[in-house]
Amino acid sequence: MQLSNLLPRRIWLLLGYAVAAAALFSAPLYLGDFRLNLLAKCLAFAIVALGLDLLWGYTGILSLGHGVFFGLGAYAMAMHLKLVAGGSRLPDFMDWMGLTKLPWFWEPFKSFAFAALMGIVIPAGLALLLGFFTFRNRIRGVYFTILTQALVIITVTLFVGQQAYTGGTNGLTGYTKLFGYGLKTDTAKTMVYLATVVALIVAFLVCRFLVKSRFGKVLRAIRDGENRTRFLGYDPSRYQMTAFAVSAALAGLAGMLFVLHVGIISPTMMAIVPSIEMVLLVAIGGRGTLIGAVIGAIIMTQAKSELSASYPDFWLFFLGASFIVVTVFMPGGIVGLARLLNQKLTRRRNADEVNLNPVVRESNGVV
Amino acid sequence: MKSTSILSCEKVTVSFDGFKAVQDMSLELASGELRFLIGPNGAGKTTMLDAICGKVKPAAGNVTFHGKQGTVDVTRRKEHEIAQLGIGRKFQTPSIFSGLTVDENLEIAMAQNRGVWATLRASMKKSDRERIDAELELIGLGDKKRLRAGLLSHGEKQWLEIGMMLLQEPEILLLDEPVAGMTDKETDKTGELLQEIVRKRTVVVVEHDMEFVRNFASKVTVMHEGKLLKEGSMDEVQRDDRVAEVYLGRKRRDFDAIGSTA
Amino acid sequence: MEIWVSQLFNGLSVSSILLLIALGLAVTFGLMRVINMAHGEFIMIGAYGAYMTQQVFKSNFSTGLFDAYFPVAILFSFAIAFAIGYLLEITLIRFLYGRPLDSLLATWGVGLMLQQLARSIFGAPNVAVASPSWLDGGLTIASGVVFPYKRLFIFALVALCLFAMYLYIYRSAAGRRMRAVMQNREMAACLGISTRRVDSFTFAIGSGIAGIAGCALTLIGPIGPSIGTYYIVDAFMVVVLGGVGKLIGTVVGALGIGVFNTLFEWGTNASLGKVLVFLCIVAFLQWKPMGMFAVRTRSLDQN
Amino acid sequence: GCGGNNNNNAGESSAPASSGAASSAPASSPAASGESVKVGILHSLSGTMSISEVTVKNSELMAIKEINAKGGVLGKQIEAVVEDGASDWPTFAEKARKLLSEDKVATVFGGWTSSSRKAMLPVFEELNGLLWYPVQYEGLESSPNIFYTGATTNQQIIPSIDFLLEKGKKKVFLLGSDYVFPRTANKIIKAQLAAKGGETVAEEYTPLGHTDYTTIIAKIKEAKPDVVYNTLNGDSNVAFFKQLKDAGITAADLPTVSVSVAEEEVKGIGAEYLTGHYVAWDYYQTTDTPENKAFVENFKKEYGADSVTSDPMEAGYVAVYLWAAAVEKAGSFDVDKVKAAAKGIEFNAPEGKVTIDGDNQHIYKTVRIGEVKADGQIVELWNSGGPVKPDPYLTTYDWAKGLSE
Amino acid sequence: MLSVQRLEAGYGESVILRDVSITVEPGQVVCLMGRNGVGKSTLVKSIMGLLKARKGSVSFKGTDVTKKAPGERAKKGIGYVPQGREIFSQLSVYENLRIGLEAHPDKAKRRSKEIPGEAIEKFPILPTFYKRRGGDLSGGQQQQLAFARALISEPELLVLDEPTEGIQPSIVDDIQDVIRSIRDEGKTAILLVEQSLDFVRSVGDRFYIMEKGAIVWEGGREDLDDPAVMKHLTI
Ligand SMILES: Nc1ncnc2c1ncn2[C@@H]1O[C@H](COP(=O)(O)OP(=O)(O)OP(=O)(O)O)[C@@H](O)[C@H]1O
Ligand SMILES: Nc1ncnc2c1ncn2[C@@H]1O[C@H](COP(=O)(O)OP(=O)(O)OP(=O)(O)O)[C@@H](O)[C@H]1O
Ligand SMILES: NC(N)=O
Ligand SMILES: [Mg+2]
Ligand SMILES: [Mg+2]
Repeated sequence: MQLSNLLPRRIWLLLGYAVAAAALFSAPLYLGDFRLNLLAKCLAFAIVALGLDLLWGYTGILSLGHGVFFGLGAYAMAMHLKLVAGGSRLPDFMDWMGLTKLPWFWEPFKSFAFAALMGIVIPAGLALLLGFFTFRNRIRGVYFTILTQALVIITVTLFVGQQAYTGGTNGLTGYTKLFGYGLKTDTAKTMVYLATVVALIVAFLVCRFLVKSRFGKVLRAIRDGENRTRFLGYDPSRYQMTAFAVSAALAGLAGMLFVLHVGIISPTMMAIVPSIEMVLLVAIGGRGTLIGAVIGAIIMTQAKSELSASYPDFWLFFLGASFIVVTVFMPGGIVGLARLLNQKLTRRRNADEVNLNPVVRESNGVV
Repeated sequence: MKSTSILSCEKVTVSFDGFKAVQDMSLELASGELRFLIGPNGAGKTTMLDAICGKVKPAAGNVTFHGKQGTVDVTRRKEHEIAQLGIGRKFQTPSIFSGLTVDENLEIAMAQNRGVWATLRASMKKSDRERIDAELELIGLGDKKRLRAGLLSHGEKQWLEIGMMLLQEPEILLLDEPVAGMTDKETDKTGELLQEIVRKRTVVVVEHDMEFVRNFASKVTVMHEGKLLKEGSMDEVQRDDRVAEVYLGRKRRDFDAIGSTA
Repeated sequence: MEIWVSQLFNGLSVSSILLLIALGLAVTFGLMRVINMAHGEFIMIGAYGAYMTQQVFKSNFSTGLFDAYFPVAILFSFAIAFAIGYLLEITLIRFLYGRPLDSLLATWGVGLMLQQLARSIFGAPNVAVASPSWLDGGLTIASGVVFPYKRLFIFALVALCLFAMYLYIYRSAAGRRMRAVMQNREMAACLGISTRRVDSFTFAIGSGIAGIAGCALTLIGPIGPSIGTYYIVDAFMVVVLGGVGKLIGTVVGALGIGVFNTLFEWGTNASLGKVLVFLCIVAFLQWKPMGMFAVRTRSLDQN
Repeated sequence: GCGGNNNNNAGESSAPASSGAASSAPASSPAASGESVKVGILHSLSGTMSISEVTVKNSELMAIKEINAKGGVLGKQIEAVVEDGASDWPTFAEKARKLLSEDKVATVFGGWTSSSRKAMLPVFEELNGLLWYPVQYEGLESSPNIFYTGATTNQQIIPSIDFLLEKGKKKVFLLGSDYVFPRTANKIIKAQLAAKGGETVAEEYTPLGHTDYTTIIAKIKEAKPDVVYNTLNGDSNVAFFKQLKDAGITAADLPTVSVSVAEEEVKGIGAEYLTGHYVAWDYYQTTDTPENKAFVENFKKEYGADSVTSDPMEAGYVAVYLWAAAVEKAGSFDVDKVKAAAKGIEFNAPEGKVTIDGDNQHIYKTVRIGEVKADGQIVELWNSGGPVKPDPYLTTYDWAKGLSE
Repeated sequence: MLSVQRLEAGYGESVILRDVSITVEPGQVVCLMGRNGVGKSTLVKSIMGLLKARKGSVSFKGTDVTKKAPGERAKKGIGYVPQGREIFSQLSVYENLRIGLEAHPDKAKRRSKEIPGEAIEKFPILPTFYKRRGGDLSGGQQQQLAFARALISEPELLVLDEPTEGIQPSIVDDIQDVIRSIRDEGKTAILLVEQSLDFVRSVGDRFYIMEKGAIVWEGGREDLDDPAVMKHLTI
């Protein structure tokens, strides 16, 4: 009975995924320049959201500093693009700041492969480093969250201050070519878009594998009771570091793609507000479900664009109100709502439903 | 009955901001022993278990474990290392992973390599599935295995935690009030289960249910105000005036004595 | 020598401001565990409250009376922030206890709306609040060392708020009820406490104190729709560094950040000073992972 | 309050999003369908920059309204499509792309920070759009797709330093927000001071949005400069000037020169904190021209009696008129034709006569040093006597060699 | 005193209690038994108002309290010792007890800084702990505190959910005495959830046994030897 119950559901789900993938792959055929660009941006954010969901939804670690990892990935790609655009000349902002020679750490970014690798390795490495100093010392919860905010402020301040090396507040912009092809041609844009779709699907599959594996179950166990897992013999800090690094790597990947679509990266993208907005994507979509993260990212990024275009003076009212409505009427985000409706319709009690409240207070008594 | 020592605690002292919850407490456990640890509320029983499994660090004293991996000074190890050495713990208030299903709770508790890499590649083998199913049967949660553990009743959580502990297959099981909230019959069943387990392992049980202690204990250690008060068979302990005074209550001793002869 | 005295004073002054902006958050976040991203906007409400009071005095009273506006403004700022906080709690926050992410999302939304509301009512540009003339000038300690009266006034105001909060939270029956509700809402209800009332009152108090902070900040800083965003991160830093849920922690956290910030800024520059302060926070938490005054519990995994 | 009327793009129907054409169609064939032509207005209406940019949006909308009242351009009514850049540079890029490729606007008026302009620039160059940028900036730029109607450095900063040196204020303390404009401006100032016998006593930057200036003020006291050259931006100015006064320092003791404080900012800080301090711009509300009288009057009528006008607002207003004039001259909305026609166009602006320099697409402007008065108005102390030719790369200054290589 | 009529309640989508009716007469000790997970605590929570009734009603002292909040029920005179202790871990033991006084009918007592002696003299250790935080106590000490906290408001109905869990035998005896003396005084009724047959036999007047969310057996003390009792309590 259980099987027959499960089977059609699986099939529906697979069908849904297939339709979604087809729609995404064929988007260049029916979307205009701006729309395609916007969608590509949404998809890049969806990748960050996936990583954040892995971290928050499944491991219970709230990072309000993912803008940094996103930005580091973006800067890695941007450095490459900037060097390619400049040809043999120094990037313009270095010129203004009086540099005469390309700084040594810029040199290797002339290679695309190196830049692409760094766009993932640097964020992941930084996450491992921060994770090492925090998780191992059992810094967690809000204390960890605050540290990620400190990370944001430190990074942004350094990027703004080191104008000669980073372009300061202006960031890096003005790219022209990739692999020798003009970035602004339609084919190039379509290719970059398709690359993003592929990246998103790969990221989704990776995350799915992670959360379905026993590793994923341990992550959720850590979320529910970090100390309890210790007494089962697990070392939570290693799991947390792994999740954090994977999540940061995904953010870096997203950043690289973002730069290709938007054509600029600046410290504003790493700052507090974008970092928080990245988390909100997950909340809107539904934490603890990967597809929720993707849906949340796409819907919210689109909604922001639409609302601000239609009501430039008042759109924040609508955006703010929609956050409130989501939390009050749709705990568990869009996906949570869908599940609730599904449950209401089928009157079925789903055993492995999302945990809406990872922090279920057991007891404040003695252990 | 000749057996080797598996755990020795020597003059363990645990203090919280100067308050000594456990003081100069020594405890020697023989391999394959079922030991009961009793004592008044606040005597330091839970704290003693905490010291053994690494939840608190003793201010003084040694805890040495003579397990499969040789002799180890437990106080120098981190919690997860101690658990990996083979010391398992059930806590006084049910401590399960409320967001995981009953099944998943058991799956991650099951004896296995606890590394990140290993869990990434782990798959549910047929033998694993059978073990878990058998355990589910034993703890009576078979039809709730797909339910989130946070939704279980108090007693069901206790059972689940016992199940997790058993699947973990530690060399020493530290059980803090395992039969609290169970019906009399369930208590008996648990006692029998424990006697089964000690054939292969060592068990320490903290319990206030004297009926249970009397039925299943061979050796009882009584703590009081952080110190050892008495150690011996249940009969010896029960006859001890100080134990009666601080713990059993006069009436209870008489009542129990009658109960045991009846 | 003089420079050290005045820098020490500046450090304490920065601390007092940090404390003022963090006090309200110590209630809504520290005690109630609502990740209150709208805290900055309650500060903004307080600031605009002062502006409105000033406008009323300007148009209705003689110049002689005008200086009296500030004490009125403090009360008004408190009242209006309190009222809006109360309203917010009964309409929204009450659904969010124990749901940290949702509280983050919803209060972020509230913050956006409040900012936009301010923009619609008062316009996007900054508005000016004239400080009362009795706060002009300063106490001259030595040549070149002046303690501005405004700063001294803020010290006094902070001390007063802190003392009142201490009495309320730790010494009054209402405060005891409040702490009980915050720790275990269900059980508190079962013991006869009207948790709804306590909840909304507590959130309103936290908001009201943010309002006072906003009013005080008009003395030294800008008043515009997005001023809340400048203070929110610092406020969270202070509360967390001190140890969530401990009033004393908030005090010491503010002192630490304020004094070190001033010190570093003097030695280097404003940007680097900030970076150094945050690096210190990172380092400090290595040593005390739960803040300066951690709330210890025996329970295995506290919420 | 400010009750700005927000003429939004009401006729969305005309925005084509047909599949084939959309991605490839360059914006050089803008939608001038039927009776109206669309133009984009892209400023930060939310976020920290909105305190400055909203008023520029307002003055641009007013110019559009005035032109429409007079019959529009080429007989077509101008329809403004307002977008919010949200104080976020990538959003500016995104919105610029939307305006050009989706709304197909004929031109865009927008931006405030240099960062936002730099973010939009590649988009305008890629899609061959037209941007009118209305704020003073640090120079060193000249994009074929941008017209700069604010001052470049030789129309604001350099003359103001000359003014100070002439007044004998040689020891200068440089204080700025930590971003590109102040840093570049200060680089120029340092070179100029070094060349002309002045002295930079210290250089300090604070993060954008910084609100505590006690330590900086202590440093100023220590450094004992003759003047503080202030390139702080936005809200930081409020905190700085309030705290400066609290520290017992008045304009008489130590004057400051600000280049990002205009009438609107004076209003937000409170005139009593600024009385006697200097500012450098190309326009003040008090500038005495007939055009300005009408401008100020209309603005107050439109946005309330207690609203004020300022240099960037005027530059935005002027931008709209210059574009309209260029379109009329070209007889077309085509970007390339408009650009070609714009060369040399003159306009009697509120600030006096301005002329578009065809080479760098900046405009000739009259430089004015002013002093803030107790009523919040700024009174001119000095002017350049006539419009100054824009020189964004400072090619005419010997001491600036090597600055802009 | 307390009358639960045809109650249906549950969590989320699932219905736990089906058609449950029980009554507690003044001065009576009513015991509720049943295996783990049958719904005893769920019933108790519904009586306290922590769970909404889907159907049926709860009335106390003749008034319908089905829609009343837990706080109001407490003020009407229901004292509660929950399963799992639920003491306020960051409050001192003294403060925990003061919170217990909140529902006391006598205003003077509510305000008084003194903790009434009668209520806690059965737990002699508690006064020595006044300054310590509730959360630092041992499990059994916390359980005693939870018990005292409920007694202190002199409720007319005491709802006890496995109140002796983790308490040392001598004090369990004392609690037995307390319950008996309360019964003898006849002022307070008690609804007791307990697993130990010995314990309930020695204090109870009326007995209910639950299974799968329904009452399956009820009777007086003399009926306890009924073999059905054993059947319902074993697996
Ligand atoms: N973290 C702590 N801080 C302060 N005191 C503590 C702490 N942990 C334990 N104690 C005290 O140490 C003593 C021993 O506590 P413990 O929990 O070990 O007792 P126990 O023997 O398990 O009692 P019970 O039978 O009631 O569970 C108690 O008085 C308790 O209050
Ligand atoms: N919060 C909850 N959400 C959903 N189901 C729950 C919840 N709490 C308990 N249940 C379910 O309700 C049923 C009855 O639980 P309850 O706690 O009332 O049992 P109980 O009779 O008190 O058992 P015990 O003796 O173990 O305390 C159990 O099957 C449990 O799984
Ligand atoms: N161009 C400016 N002021 O950033
Ligand atoms: Mg114990
Ligand atoms: Mg129960």
